[in-house]
Amino acid sequence: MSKLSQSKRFGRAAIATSVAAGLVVSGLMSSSIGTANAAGPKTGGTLILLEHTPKLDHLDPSRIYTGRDLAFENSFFIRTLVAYTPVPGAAGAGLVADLATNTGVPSNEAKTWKFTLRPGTTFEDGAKITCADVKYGVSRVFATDIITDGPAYLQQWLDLGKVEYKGPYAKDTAGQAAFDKAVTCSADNRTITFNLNKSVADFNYLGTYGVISPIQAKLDKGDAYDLRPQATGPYKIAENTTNQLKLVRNKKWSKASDPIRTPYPDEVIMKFGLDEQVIDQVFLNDTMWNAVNFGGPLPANKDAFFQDDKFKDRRINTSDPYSRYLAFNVKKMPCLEIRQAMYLSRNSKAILDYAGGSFFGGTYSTGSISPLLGLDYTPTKVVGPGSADFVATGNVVKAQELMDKAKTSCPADHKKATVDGLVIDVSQSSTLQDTIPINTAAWARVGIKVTYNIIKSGYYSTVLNPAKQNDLSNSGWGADWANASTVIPELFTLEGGFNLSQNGDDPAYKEFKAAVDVAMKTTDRAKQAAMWKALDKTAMERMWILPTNYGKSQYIWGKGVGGAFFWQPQGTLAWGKLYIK
Amino acid sequence: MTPIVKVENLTKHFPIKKNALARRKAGNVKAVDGISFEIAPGETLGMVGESGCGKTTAGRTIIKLYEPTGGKIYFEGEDITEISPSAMRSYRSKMQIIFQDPFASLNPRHTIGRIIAAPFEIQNITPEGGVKRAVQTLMERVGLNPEHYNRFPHEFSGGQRQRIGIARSIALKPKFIVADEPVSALDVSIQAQIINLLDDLQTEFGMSFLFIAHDLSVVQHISDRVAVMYLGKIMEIAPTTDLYAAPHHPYTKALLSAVPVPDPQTERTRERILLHGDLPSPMNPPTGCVFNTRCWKAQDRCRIDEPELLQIGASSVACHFPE
Amino acid sequence: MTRLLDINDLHVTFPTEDGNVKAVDGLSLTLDAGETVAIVGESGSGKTVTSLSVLGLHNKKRTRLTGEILVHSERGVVDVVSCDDEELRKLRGSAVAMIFQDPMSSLHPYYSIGNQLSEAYRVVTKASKKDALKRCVEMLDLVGIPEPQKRVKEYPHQFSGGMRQRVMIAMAIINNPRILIADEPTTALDVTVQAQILSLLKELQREFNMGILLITHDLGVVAEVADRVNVMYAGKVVERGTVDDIYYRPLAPYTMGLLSSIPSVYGKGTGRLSAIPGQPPSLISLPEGCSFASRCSFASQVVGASCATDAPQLIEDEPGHSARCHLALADRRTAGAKFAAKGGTA
Amino acid sequence: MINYISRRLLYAAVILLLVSMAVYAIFQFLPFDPAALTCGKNCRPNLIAANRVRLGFDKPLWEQYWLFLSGIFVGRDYGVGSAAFTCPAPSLGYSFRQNACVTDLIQQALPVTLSLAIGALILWLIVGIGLGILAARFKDSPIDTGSTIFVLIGTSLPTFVTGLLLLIYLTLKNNIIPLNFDAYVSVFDNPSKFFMYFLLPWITLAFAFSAIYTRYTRSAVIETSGEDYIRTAWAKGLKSNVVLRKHTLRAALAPLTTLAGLDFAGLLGGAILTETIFNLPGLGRMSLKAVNDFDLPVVLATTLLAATIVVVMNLIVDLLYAVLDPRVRVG
Amino acid sequence: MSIEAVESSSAPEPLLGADEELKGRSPRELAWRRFRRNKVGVFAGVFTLGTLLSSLFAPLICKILGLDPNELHLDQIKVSTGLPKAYLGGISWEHPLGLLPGTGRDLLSQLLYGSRISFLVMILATVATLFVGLLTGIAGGYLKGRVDATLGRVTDFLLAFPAFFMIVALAEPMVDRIQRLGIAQGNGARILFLIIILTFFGWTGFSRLIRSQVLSLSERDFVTAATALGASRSRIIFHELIPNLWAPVIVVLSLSLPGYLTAESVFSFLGIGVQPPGFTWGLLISNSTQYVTNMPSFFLITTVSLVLVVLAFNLLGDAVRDALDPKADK
Repeated sequence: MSKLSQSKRFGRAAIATSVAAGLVVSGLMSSSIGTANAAGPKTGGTLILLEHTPKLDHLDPSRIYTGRDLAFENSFFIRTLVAYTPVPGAAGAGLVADLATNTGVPSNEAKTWKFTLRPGTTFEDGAKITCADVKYGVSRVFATDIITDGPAYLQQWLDLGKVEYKGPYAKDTAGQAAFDKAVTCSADNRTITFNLNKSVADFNYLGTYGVISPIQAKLDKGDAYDLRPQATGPYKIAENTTNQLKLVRNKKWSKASDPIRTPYPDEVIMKFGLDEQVIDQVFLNDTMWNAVNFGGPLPANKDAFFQDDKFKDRRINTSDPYSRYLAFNVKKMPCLEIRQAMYLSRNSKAILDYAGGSFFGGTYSTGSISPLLGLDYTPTKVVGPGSADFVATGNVVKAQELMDKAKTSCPADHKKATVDGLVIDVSQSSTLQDTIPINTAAWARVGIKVTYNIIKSGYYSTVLNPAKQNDLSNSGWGADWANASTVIPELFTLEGGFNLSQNGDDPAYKEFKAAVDVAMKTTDRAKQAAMWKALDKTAMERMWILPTNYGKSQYIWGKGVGGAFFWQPQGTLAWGKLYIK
Repeated sequence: MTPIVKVENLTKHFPIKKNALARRKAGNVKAVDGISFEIAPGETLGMVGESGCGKTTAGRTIIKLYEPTGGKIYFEGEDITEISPSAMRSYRSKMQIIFQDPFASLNPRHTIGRIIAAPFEIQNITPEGGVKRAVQTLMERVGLNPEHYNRFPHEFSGGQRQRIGIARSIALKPKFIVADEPVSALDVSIQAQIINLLDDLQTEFGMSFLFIAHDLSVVQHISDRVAVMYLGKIMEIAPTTDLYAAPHHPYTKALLSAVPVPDPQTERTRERILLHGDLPSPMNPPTGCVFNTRCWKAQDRCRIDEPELLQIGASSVACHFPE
Repeated sequence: MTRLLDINDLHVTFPTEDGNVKAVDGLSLTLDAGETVAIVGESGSGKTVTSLSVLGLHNKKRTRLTGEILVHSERGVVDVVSCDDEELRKLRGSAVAMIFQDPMSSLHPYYSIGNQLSEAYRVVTKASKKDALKRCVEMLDLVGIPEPQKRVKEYPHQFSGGMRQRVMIAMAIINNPRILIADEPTTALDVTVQAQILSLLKELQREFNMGILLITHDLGVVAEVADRVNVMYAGKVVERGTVDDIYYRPLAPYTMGLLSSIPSVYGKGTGRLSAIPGQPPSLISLPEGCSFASRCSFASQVVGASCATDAPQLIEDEPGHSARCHLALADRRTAGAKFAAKGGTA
Repeated sequence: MINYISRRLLYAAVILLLVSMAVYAIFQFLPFDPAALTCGKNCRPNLIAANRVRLGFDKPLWEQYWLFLSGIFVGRDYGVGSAAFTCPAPSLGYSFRQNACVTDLIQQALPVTLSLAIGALILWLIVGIGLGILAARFKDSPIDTGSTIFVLIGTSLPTFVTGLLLLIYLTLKNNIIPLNFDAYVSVFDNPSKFFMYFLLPWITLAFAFSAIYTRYTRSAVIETSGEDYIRTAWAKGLKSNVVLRKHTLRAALAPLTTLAGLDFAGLLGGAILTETIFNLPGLGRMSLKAVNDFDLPVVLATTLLAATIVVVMNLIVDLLYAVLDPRVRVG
Repeated sequence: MSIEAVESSSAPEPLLGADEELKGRSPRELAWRRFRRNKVGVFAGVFTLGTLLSSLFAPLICKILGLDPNELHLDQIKVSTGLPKAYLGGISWEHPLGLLPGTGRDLLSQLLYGSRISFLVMILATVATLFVGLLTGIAGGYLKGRVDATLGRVTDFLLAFPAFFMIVALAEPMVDRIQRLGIAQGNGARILFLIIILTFFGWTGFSRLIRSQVLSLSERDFVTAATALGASRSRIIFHELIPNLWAPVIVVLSLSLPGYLTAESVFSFLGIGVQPPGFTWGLLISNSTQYVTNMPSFFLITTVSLVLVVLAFNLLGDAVRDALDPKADK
């Protein structure tokens, strides 16, 4: 299977802070991994993570979907059935058994998956983890009115027949019966079986998500469980207040039962809501030795960190698994020429430069699939370097031609783009003050007018609501695991959980959807990869999204922190491996 | 002859509100509590009393700057008690007021010309020869330099400002003027000038005055008759000479005896009547005769019965035991 | 007689944006024990500034003082103009006390009467609080406040104007000062109350043999209580003499004018008052000659000097009776008789 | 006096009731659907409808208001089935964004804001009044000029600039005040930690206020010094510091009670800027975050709390003033 | 409660006696003369005027200097950090105050143009505050009775609201409302919101001030004199009262102008108010706070600009107040 496998989600923080909307590839996938393991890991001390957003999205394992949060929580206090190996480099993408004793056993053409629980695993209150707990955890995901925001694969894949299951909170006997059939526990309560409605060859990768994790029914408080979930890992939550999350050792956790985690620090504290400038100054002035920057440094400070030898062993600058783009709302902007003109007239270089150029910012996009997805990736030659009309600072001539064409072919849309102005949804970020003028100026060259709708909070829940989404929305996506099946269908089919393009009415959609269905059923991975590549190309030709860049991430940590490396499948540092020198 | 002004049992009470929310009336200040008198054309009625006795309120109520609480006001025989403020407007040219404080009574933002011209403007009257000429004539008449037409009040001294106020009041040749302590804020030497001016104007225009003052000597000088007020009521009203020569009411007597006289020998020899205590609160006046708490002649009757204003010779006195 | 106060050639000026205001221009006076000396004048004549400077209460930053103010205290003679703040402070309250025009605003609204009175007592005597309070009650009783035990705990706003002035007097005399400066003590009061206060002052003076420096504009009050009188006009004393001198034999035209301006309850309310024409001069640009010249009806009769250019000196025309005028003494005597208060007619 | 207090209490209660109604109405009429915000990114109309019922937004406005109001006294139940739970009285609602009873959230935040406000109040009163007195006492001297400059800068520099500069230069760059990212500790648990935690925020917040108070004190002292009763005090032969302390200051500073009380009340509602800059988990930051999250129940509750504090402080200030100024006492 | 209107008060001593020599000067001229003597005030006035003019004529000035606030100078920006390549934030002859980081736009022209919206908010909010405050203050103070009581209660009610917080809370939804009603769009709607909400919470204080002033004015004898002459209510309001309300109006101006200017920057800092690509001082300052250490020139220039203007307003206000009220010792 794939060598480079990816993970995750629209990292809200990653996108909001360091990049605004970025660009295409240069091909170089350098992961300058800073590892300064001179003395070797030590136990004890307090690890402090500094973060500028006010809170993690969720703590409830069923609701976690942001890559960063997932990595953090999985590293410390939420164990899942399977997990990624926390080691540097490509090896980190390998699945290992965590709460389970294996990485899942498929049968029935991968329509049935079995996991057996590892003995000796407990919750923080000492209760043994049983299959019933895992099953209960899975059932919660169906209470979509309360348990929001998690991945929706289980709802799509579990074989519930025609019944709509409403989760454990509602009195829903029919649904519960159907669910009990789809997910079963062995007599000894150690083995859990998932019955799927179709073949999913990589279902076990979903096991890295908290949606398949044990939760004690008697301790479940619905949405309030989010405040203080029961720990299954080496740490438990001691304090969760508005400005810090404090983890302390979970005495009930035993090293013997956990093949992955190495809990070095005695305490882990995450500080929320800090000013980014302040965070950077903490590291520049070595004010806190035991701290790590949970996000990245401000663009203006990047040189200070990366040009100075003082930080030689305390920094990482690496490609991250996200593909950034602006999603067109095709319903609102059905005119392909204008969509293409918008792509071509952008000043990609300026935006990438703003994000720090190829060194800090990343590379121009060549499609919707990130190069880190290895097997499924190839430049589409439709957009980005390698395509005919690509000019880094914007192909104004070609764009103007398209605009002129649009004037006759779709006059209403042309008027909308040039007279009324298109509205772009973006989430609030300090970089907007600069990226907006750059983009506005670039599009103005071909007479396209844009205004920005800045959304302060709940960005994705707003733009994912078709009624609220505007003409374009800024976004980013990384594969949930190393298969473009978590990219192309998610982004471009109507069933997909992250379709911002509203492309159902596009003339090419029907054919596209049919091809996706075929690809999903294709079990030959190489064949499937070829199909994803082709579909990626179609999506670019139809310009359902306006691709910007494949990004990079930077991390900085204090003098006293050791063991930092980039955890490729999670797209962040391997938090659980950090120790205090 | 019809009196210019006649008031019958005039009352003015001010409600006291203690609290904005409840708007409850906590009580009444009985500033003027049933006074009656009349003023003949060309006559000056002096009105004296200590502060808080209600003389200013009386003056203002008579020309309806305050709405009376009770009683009747007749102006030239017509009942103006119930007349609305707008209907009152036509009467305004016939009755005027002169104020005590020459600094507060002139709008500091207006020129003298504008101040004195206001009566013409407001009453929509165009005097012969135009407003400006009329104003300058008036200024000359009250002893101001007509060239100062464009100056502002702050450029004048107290006495001059009082002249400006007087010019404004007489602009429409009113028949009746309430002069509310017109000289008490002025220095002695200036005070005499203003008294003389008022004297002259009365002679010239023949208007009636209600001359309010606390200074008994000034009142004596200018009035034909004098009313003495105490706690909202008239204690005694009499022709000036009678009142000063032979006061009937103990309060009048005490008041007169308290006035210091600029004559050392008199001061050394005369007997003083010293009143004890202070003026009672007008919110809660004593029952019976309001003066009984300070009166040396007070008997039980005085604390129960309120004395009527009764004629004794040319005087009217409200006392059970007049002298 | 015991000399209590000597003021010699006192000049008070304060600089303003428009020029120097000469508020007091060469004032000299004396005060002996048991007597009342009045300074009488109209507004702006400099009388209040004089009273304040005796206690050093004038605004020191804004005011320039020259001359001598010699206070004869038990500890010796102190010149208020030149002594230091500490010496001045020790004079206040104990040797020289003062009562002010407006009893409404002269008491601290936030402290009880007892508190304020005993403070005045204790600052000089260092008595205990209890003793001081006892003394306060005595003093309140002395100045004629009924129920002093109860009222000593009350606050100024609970007192009427007359009562407050009594409190002020009690506060002033609580340390038996030798000099009492009364600055318009009755101006803000009603006549009946004014009479009470004046008689109280006279009574207390007799009892404690104080020297009272009375500042007033009211010639009636002066006639009632003063022994000697200084008439001030535009910062200068224009006439000085005993009270009878001033009222019955005035020698300065201004004094005559003043006397004749006043209507009197005992005089005949006949015809016009003889007013002084015009306005007092500006203290910033005083005329070169006699300040009163422009208003003086005798200026034209002066021989041998020009009222407009030569400033007259204060000359003792009769023993103890001085005036500032160029007009021949005989002429002034004749005029004075005409303008004199209608003496003895009452 | 009791009569006066009870009438004032009644008035305060009426105002609060009106304010709560107004706030409730304002936020209900806003153009967004609170239920739509509760279901994350997988929102579908049936989910929204379900959440509307779950959170009680389906009921008529007056009923919602009544539930809210009664919740304050008897607590309130939320949710259905096994996910049901109760926010005990006094319940100010339930935050579906933070999954917690609003009362609990406020309980966490209030001590922080209280500590911030009280500390800053003390600091700015000391600095403001002290400097104001000095400036008045030594009028037109270099001290006065210096205080004038302080006043001008203090009143023109926005708080967020002051705060950021202090944080970066005093703490991060020069380590004059040690960096403190620790969580809030109560003054009773660890005074020195508490002190260090709040030192910078106090300074920041007090900076602007002390400038205002310096200005006020200076002019009040100068004005009062010209009062007749101060002249009386001098005439008694009191020492100058007694005149200043006992007579001038008492009268000059009494009205300051009102000013300080209301400023303090305003801060208790949340020193939004200071709390944001220093990342203090107080009411201000909580409410700002709630606003950004459209976390309506929290917004509602904090607004009401802030209003309550203003009204109550008004009451306290009036009563306090009556104690300070005997003239007001009669009421 | 005064029973008898001013019966005792003795006249202030006219220290200077007769002023026959003084020429006919209006109170305004006198105030102007006093104002001119205050050097700091005059300087602040000139500075304020200069700032307002340069804001008004920003397009002209920028044209003369050859500056364009929207022109990007990406070539002058260092790719890795986004800071201007040149020393001191790119201060040069072409760009006297340097360039903005990130985009390389000219800071001077940004400041000039940005001041227009900031000043617009400030001035319009102040004017609106004045208008509402005057209206309600005069109504309450002159008409008294029920009108006054009602206004008083409304004021009490409004004062109980935590204004700052309400503004923050209402920003998004209200702007949304304004846009949906089609009154204004985008930044226009935001500006409108700021003006409305600042006025809404700002008028009460002014209204109280005016009310108390009108209350005391209407007790003054010159108003009574006008009544006694038969003047109508409107004449009394417009001829007698309003001309005497200058002092409180100036007080409000001197407080609310700088207050609203700072408010605009604070709300920008909190992400309320005008949004990019529009620019205001508030946005510039909140942007510059990210560059305190990297590009102090940017931070200093924007912050100092704000502080200077606020300072100038304050000083000017003080000076005008002193000039209008010579008795008030500063």
